[in-house]
Amino acid sequence: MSERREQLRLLEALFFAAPEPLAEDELSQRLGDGSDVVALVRELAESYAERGVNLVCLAGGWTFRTAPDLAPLLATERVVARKLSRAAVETLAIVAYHQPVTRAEIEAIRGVALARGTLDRLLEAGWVRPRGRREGPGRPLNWVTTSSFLVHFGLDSVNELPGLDELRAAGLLDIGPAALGEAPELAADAAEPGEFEA
Amino acid sequence: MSERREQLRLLEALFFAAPEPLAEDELSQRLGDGSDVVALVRELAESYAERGVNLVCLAGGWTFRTAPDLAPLLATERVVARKLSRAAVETLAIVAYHQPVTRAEIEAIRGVALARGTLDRLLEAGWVRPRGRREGPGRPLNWVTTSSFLVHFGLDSVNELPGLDELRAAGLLDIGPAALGEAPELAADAAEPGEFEA
Amino acid sequence: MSAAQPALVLDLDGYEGPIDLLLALAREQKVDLAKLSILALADQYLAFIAAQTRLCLEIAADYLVMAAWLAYLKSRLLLPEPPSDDDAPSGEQLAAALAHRLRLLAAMQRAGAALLARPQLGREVFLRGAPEGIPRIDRPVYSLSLYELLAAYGEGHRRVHARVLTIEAPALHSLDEALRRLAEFVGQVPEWRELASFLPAEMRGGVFRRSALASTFAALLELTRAGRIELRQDRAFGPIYLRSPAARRSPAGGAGAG
Repeated sequence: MSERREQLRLLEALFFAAPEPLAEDELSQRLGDGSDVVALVRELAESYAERGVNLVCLAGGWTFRTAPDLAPLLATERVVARKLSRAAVETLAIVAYHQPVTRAEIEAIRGVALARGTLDRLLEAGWVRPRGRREGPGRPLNWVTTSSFLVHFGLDSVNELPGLDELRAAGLLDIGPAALGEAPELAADAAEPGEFEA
Repeated sequence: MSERREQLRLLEALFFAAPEPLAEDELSQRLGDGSDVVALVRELAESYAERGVNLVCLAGGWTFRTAPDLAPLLATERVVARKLSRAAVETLAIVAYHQPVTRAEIEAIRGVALARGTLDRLLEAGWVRPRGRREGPGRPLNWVTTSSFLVHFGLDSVNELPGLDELRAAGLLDIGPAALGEAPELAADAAEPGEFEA
Repeated sequence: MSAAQPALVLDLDGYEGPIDLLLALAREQKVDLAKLSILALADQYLAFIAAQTRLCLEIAADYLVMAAWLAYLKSRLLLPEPPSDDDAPSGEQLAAALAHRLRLLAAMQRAGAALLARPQLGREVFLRGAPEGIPRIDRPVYSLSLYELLAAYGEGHRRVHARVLTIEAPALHSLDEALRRLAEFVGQVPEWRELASFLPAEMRGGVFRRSALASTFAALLELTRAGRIELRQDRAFGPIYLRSPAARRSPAGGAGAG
């Protein structure tokens, strides 16, 4: 069946070169009257079924498409440097100091709701992860920092994070004039997540 | 050899999906270290050798292309290209075989000034481009062929230009003193494009 | 000869310059270009040019220059070499150079034809008509220093604390509140009554009580200034009394103020 083989070759080239899917009646015109287009297309589709490209029927016509299972391998990864938002950095700090901590607790400590995606960003960066659930209503997820968090910040454990007194000594907890003299209460609050709430 | 089969499938999909030929080092990156890309590509090329599309090496990269013998059958797909003038064809050949070459050298070989638009057409087709300048009086632009020239004419590199070896053996890749020094009036003419233009 | 090539007479335009014309004439000699007789070719060219009765001089200028040069070459080839001028090329050298040029152009014309004879993209062969493209996935890498992390924590403390203060403020008895309260009593206090009896009933801690006293006192001053109430204090730090003005005590009656 050399003629059949030639027809399959032509079909193959047509599907490959066409900018859009080819309908069966178009194919009949190209192959000439009396060609069994349906059978030819089926044979070609079968011979490609296991390959890296498949012949598929799309929008009323046949076209080659890369095999769906290869999609993750086809994509090229590109490393992009991104900056975390202030909210994300603060959330990360709260998880670091107060872990295990629930989303509601983070929101209570920050005094504002967490925007959608803030925790996702940290999760994507590989710095936080959920670990277990809190007993209680709704059984919310507990969030903790990861070992790559420790690696990134050069810490052996979260216990190496400077304490509140040390932060204050370093000027990182300096409180503006509006706060008057109530700093000591804050220190106490910080030790117990949730008590920051207004 | 299921892994090998998966690598062949991935290669197949990559070649189908990529808008341009893929070089072997790109493929190595995609397949991971230690993959025998050369052998894999050769195997894939062989398995497609008899089919309606072939895997060929163009402009330093591998890509699928319809089989040349199907040209008459694919004819209605043809995008009718504007016919190149004789001057343009000759100029293209001179750039291809003598690159890098200056406008004055092209004119010396052809014995006539380049009409306005001849190089422009080739530039517009994306087949030639300027690359650097010749050291010397007037520092004229050097012209070379592009990778889309190679892709268009089905060449892997300029070393595959037809008849290159015979031309070299016959000394016809040298523009030679004749064009430059010993027929003074012609050389001088060639250096001043524009004077001849009809 | 001219009878054999009538087409050439009218058709200089068909040539891409003098070398191209020379090449065409050389091909008529039907010999290998390497064995070409430059002398014969020069004769042919000169005869061809001489036969052009309708030359457009502008187009033909470079053809005529070539004719002049070929006439010169011919004379160099036919006459003995002049003894002087050691550096000048001999007639043979000039002829060889011309032959090289002819072969070079001929080679380039062949090469051009060979290129165009190859299967061309979009004519004989086709690349993928609709390449899907290779998707790019961005893998983000975040950089953050320990300092930035700790500073953010401190910043959070600061902000949350400021929030506590703004929320506590409404727990005090505001001037607006005091004004609202007192406005209810205006016109209903015919006799002097002590200020303390107008303070909010639900007494809370010291700070609230002091703020209520202060705001109520400020509200009283405001209402007095507006003539809606009268104030009396018998001695420094003594109790403060208030009553409605006379006019308001008897809405139907005449004028009068305290």
